[in-house]
Amino acid sequence: MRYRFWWLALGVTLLLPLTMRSGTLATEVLIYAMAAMACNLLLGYTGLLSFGQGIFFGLGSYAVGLALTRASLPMPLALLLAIAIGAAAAALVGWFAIRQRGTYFVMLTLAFAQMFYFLAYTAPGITGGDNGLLDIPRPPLSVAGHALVLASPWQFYGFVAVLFLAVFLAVLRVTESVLGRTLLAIRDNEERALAVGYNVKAFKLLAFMVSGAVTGLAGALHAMLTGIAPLTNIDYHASEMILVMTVIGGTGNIFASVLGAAFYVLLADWLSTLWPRWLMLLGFLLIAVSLFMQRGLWGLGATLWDRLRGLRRAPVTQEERA
Amino acid sequence: MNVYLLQVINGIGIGMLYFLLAVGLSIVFGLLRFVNFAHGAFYALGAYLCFQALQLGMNFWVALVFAPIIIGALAWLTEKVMLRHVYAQPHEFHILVTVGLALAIQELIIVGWGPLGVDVPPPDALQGVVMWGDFIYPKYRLFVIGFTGLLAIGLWWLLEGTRLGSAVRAGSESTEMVSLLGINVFRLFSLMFALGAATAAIAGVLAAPIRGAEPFMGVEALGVAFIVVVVGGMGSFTGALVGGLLVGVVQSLMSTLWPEGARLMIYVAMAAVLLLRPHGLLGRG
Amino acid sequence: MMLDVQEIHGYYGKSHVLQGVSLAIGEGELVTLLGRNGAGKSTTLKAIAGVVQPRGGRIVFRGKNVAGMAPHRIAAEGLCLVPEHRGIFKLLTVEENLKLAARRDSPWQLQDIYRIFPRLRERRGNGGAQLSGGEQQMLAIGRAMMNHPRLLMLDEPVEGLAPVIVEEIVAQLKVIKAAGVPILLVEQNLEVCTQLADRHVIIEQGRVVYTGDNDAFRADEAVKDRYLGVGLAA
Amino acid sequence: AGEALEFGCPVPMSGAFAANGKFADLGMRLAIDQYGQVLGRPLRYSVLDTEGKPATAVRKVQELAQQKAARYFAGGILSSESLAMGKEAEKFGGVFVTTAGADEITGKDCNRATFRWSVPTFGAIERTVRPLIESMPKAKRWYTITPQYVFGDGLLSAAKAIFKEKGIEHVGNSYHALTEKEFSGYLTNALAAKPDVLLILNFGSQSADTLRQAVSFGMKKNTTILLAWASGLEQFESLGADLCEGVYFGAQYWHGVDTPLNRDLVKRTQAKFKANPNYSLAGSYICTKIMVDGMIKAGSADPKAVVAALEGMKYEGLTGPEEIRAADHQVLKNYYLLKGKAKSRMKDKDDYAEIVSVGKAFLPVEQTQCKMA
Amino acid sequence: MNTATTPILEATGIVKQYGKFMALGGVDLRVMPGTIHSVIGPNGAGKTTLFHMLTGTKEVSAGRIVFDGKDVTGEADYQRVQRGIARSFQVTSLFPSLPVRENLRLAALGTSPRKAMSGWRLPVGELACGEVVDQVLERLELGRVADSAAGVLSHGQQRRLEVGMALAARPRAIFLDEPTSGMGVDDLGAMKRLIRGLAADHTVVLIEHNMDIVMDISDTVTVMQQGKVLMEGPPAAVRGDPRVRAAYLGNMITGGKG
Ligand SMILES: Nc1ncnc2c1ncn2[C@@H]1O[C@H](COP(=O)(O)OP(=O)(O)OP(=O)(O)O)[C@@H](O)[C@H]1O
Ligand SMILES: Nc1ncnc2c1ncn2[C@@H]1O[C@H](COP(=O)(O)OP(=O)(O)OP(=O)(O)O)[C@@H](O)[C@H]1O
Ligand SMILES: CC(C)C[C@H](N)C(=O)O
Ligand SMILES: [Mg+2]
Ligand SMILES: [Mg+2]
Repeated sequence: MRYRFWWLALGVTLLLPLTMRSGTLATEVLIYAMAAMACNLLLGYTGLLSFGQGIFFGLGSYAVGLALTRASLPMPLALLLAIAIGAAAAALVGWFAIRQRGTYFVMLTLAFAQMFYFLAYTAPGITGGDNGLLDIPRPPLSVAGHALVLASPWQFYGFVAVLFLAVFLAVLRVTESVLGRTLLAIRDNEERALAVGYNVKAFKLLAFMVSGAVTGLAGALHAMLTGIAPLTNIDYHASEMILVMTVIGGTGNIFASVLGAAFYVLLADWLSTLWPRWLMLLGFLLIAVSLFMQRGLWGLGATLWDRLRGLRRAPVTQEERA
Repeated sequence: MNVYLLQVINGIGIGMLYFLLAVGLSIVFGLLRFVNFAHGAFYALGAYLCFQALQLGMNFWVALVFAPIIIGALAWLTEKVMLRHVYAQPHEFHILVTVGLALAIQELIIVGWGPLGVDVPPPDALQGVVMWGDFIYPKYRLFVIGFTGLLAIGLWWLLEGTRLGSAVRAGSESTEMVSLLGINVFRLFSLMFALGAATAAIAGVLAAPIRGAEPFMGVEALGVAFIVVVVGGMGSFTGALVGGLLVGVVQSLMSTLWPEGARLMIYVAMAAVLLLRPHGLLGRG
Repeated sequence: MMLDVQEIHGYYGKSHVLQGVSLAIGEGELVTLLGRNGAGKSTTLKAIAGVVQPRGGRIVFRGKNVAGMAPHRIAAEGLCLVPEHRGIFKLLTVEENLKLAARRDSPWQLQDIYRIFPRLRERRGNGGAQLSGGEQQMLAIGRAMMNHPRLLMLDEPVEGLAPVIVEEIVAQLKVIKAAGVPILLVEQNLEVCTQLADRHVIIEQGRVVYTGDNDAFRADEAVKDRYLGVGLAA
Repeated sequence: AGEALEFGCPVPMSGAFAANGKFADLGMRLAIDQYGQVLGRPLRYSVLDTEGKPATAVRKVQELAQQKAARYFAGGILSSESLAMGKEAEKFGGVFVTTAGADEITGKDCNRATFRWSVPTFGAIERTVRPLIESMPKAKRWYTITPQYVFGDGLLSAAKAIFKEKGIEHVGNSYHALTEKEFSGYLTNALAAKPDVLLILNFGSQSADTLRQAVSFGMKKNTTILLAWASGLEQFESLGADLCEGVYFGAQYWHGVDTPLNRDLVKRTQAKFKANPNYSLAGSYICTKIMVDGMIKAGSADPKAVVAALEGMKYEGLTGPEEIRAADHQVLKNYYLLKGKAKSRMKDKDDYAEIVSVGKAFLPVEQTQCKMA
Repeated sequence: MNTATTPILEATGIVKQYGKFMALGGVDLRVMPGTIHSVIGPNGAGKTTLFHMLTGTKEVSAGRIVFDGKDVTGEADYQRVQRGIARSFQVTSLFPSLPVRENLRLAALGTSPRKAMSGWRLPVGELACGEVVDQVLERLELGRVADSAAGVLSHGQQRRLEVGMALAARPRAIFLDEPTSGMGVDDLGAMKRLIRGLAADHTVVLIEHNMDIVMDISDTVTVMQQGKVLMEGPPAAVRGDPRVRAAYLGNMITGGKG
């Protein structure tokens, strides 16, 4: 399997600290990279365009928040809980949404995103409503007796980086596995997949749950990063943002999503210092990407790389996808 | 008069507006199979054009006529220079490009008219309220119900009754085959996209005297439109109508029965519909 | 010459599928385009219809070079293609499918089509998705006829049709031909071809390797064996 | 002069509250320019676009604290942001002064680092509902429209208490979602209840929509309308004089207030921006000023010292004499009841309203649930 | 030819209603193991629909389907694959963006889909289904294009792969819906031999319009018309039957012979 992508990911985790002054920002890049990867698993490998990734992200945040504040579980358990919640929510949403395809599926996930946002908003007892959950701690991690302090931004970055690399490896493996290949087939032609014996719904649901789990973890880490689980982690814009990152990166392979997330987070952070109306620039950028960069950053990179090597390239092939 | 009856009538009023909001969206992605996230932005733009018209001393009716034309033309243009080039692409690019468009328009509105909302008074002829017994209802809202009703009839005929309608449906399946029949499919698409935007614009103009104009009204409107379309069934004209009225009436009734739950109820209704009829009440499979 | 195709090339991505195809069709002539699977028959038709952009060469139709024109403009010129996979609109009813192609000046109007294919009248209300393979084929041909073809290109029109229907269609093609509409026919079924055609063109690997009139072709077993491998057939 | 003293202005510059952010920026600039330097150190500030997202707000505050060693922050329009940033400020030992609305800020979520200038929900109701009741003893039937979240509930419960005490009949309440834009249903309900007074408890563009739609339902005729938590001048501008005429508004600040500091602020704002200060601008200005004055009083830029200095500080504020209550870091200041003027009676383009009543009202510390570490 | 007496597939009273239109009006079909059983009939007779019923692609409106002694009426298509039912489609249906080899691997592994649920195991070794895939590849002479995407093959090549997809499942009964449609005359012979060859280790149910093939290789021919079975019998009998001629065969101009 293509470990070279993993090396690239490792490269990123090492590059960020060297090039960036803010550990918080760097951490956010990795966190959204995970979310984007999960989104890509659906979009690029299963052909499911989910506009509901924010649901799992937000629930992950709430889950870890509650676990650490109310239940004060040990941190690893809290993260596991977030993962489980993410998967469970994905199973629920998926169970409804997967009956539909194409645009219908998009609309359904979108509708669910709004629904969950509203539920979170109307349950202040659990989610803190509009104020969100506050005072989410970042307890030290006890490994083999001695405690690993995660208080400072860069300490926490280290922790997230390790998780990120693990998740990356796992997702990469999934995409290479028989499961991943079968998902690709389903993406290509559902009727045929059914006719040769695959229970398409079950496979889609599985993919959805994996995606939900990873996104839940990302949400949880984000809550620990900022110390809060706000309503904005579960709203429509959260879903939109994750999807946009994924598409910008390109659906060819999962490393593309890392690029997409890094690009989006850093660009937004930079633009917002330039001009209060920076969202307009972002808007134009999105238009430009969809018009001129239809294979995303990864595709662009690949093309440039080949130009350098002086060979031209045919449309997406299997080779690049896996 | 019984308050529930009042709420039903009021619900119809809201519902017709929701219908108008949703129908354009439904046309655009039911027939062109194109998810237009900029729909809300056209709606907001409509409201602002209405405001602008009044600023320039024109009256509401002028706005009602010209806003849709101007925005339709604008949409026509965007379709030609942008959207056209992503039709062949998968859904995510439709979303990306229209989300980008929506953002750009929203911010342009802020640059043009400021981040604060603005007020738009209803036309003098429709100021004030009508009273039957203790049924009090703004004249303007009555007008909206009637006007939207007429509009609905016109649209229905255009989409289901004409060759244009079937041509567009065909185009949504295979542009290649349609052009093999000698029909310029891209013109059709521009036309339909412009039409969708125009309906949004009309909705915007009509909504302005009720809700004023405000840069972020588009996002909220889009949310409502999505629910309506999902409930009613995508690409189904009657679906948009039924969905709109349903959502409107439910919302209105709930604000008497159980205000806290008004919104929740809408989502519950949506979930129920999706459970029983996955393609929406009138969506075709 | 009604249609005069000169040295056109066609590509799918990098693969060079048409390598200089030339053929011509005269007034009221019926020419068949033969060749093995993958020879480039469909691609040739697609290139003429403008669905695949032809590179190099010229496509002169009724004195006008249509190479590089948009498909709908070419179709409007009266150059009608019925593609391999019929292209029936599933979201439209049978009748809507037909009406979509209707041209006032076409000699074939709705009722004519229903007369030719009574089954279509029975199914007029069915969605295109709800037709059997054969019914779809009939609809596709009927639709093309309503589109007022000045030259008709058919890609394997009787593929998957029951013999009786095939006979019907063959008969219809004769009628169309009799009406003076030239036809370019891609067909695997030699029986049908030899019944209808004035001339035959065989392509292989995207090149024209044989042209001959019907009688010559009938007689020439060698050619059939060599290019169409009929010898193999039991 | 020593190295510059960094201030942060974390406010939504983009997103639904962009308007507030824009003016908050101006407010801080005004204050910073006015002082120029303190304790021999030049003052600098950077605007941080929170996008109205608490998470983003926290992240950017954190970054500014790390990179420019900024310790002083004034901003936070939305309660959610402000609560989060207050907590963050406490973590790295900074100072955060805000104008946001939620009671928790100086209530159960209060902390050493956070100060709040704006009057909480209790005072906002006390200083609007009570005077109105007293001014119209015949108006016995009140109807309320309330956004369903902590902020709204705070206002509502305060109002109910007064109703009880004054023997007012609360003929109904409609809760609505924070995203609601369509209020006709609630208004139909209100109409059916035949209230004398309609009390609107939501804020921002929602209160604008509620008011606009209430007027379109002809409620101005035989109902008095009170909008308890108005955002001030910017709201009047977006509503226009005609809608506002005869309607009562509660406000944290009004540029017409006749106090030395406010006269000064109006002059400065006019000079610099050719406009009158609105709530966001004034709020941001005073929040910054408080911090600077705190440093001067403490004679040090060490946050701990400054916090100590601020606790209990009395000063001449925009609303007259103001005092920072040590126990919960709540500024004790006036709240205003305004009444919309007819266009004909407006002296200048911003003279939308007249001040009907002024006063302070705050919960005793024991009842704020604020326990400081 | 196999002389078992218990049918491997027995369908009784199959009815399929599309809205008010009845595509199948109570069809009975008994397929003997190891035979080639052809279903012919004019366009729209209901052949493909019958296939949809038998392979579970669509649900029956009424009737009962017993395969290999088990009632499979209620089972979905993907479940029936596990029982040894595989099909090809009249309208080519492949995984266009995947290589031919991968298409076949997926078809082969479809018989034990649980294995494909592993997000950890790679498609190598057992899961690559190497030998099956290679067999099919060379049986259909697709070895040359094994590594190009299915979508770029010519129509004829795709038709062959279509059959291959069914073969790769190593089914007990294989359902072919007009496997030769659109095939070049040169391929016809090959395909014919292929199908005949299948009978050795599969039961073949075949929809075909090419009489040359049908009459040559079928053990039994069922003639359908308007959703009903018109007659059934050995080729000779069918050829001879006047009703069939009238309804269907016509004067056999289209034998497909050169
Ligand atoms: N969409 C496509 N992309 C890439 N290559 C293609 C495409 N369609 C066809 N080809 C290739 O072009 C060549 C010619 O294909 P074409 O369909 O014209 O053959 P044909 O003569 O019509 O064959 P058949 O008789 O099977 O229809 C074949 O080798 C095929 O693999
Ligand atoms: N989804 C559907 N909805 C409604 N009617 C349908 C549907 N599918 C097929 N039919 C009708 O059922 C009848 C049988 O169709 P079927 O495809 O089984 O015919 P067939 O025997 O396979 O014909 P062909 O040989 O042309 O493929 C046809 O008249 C067709 O119109
Ligand atoms: C008017 C606003 C100050 C109210 C406060 N921002 C809130 O979000 O609750
Ligand atoms: Mg072909
Ligand atoms: Mg069939």
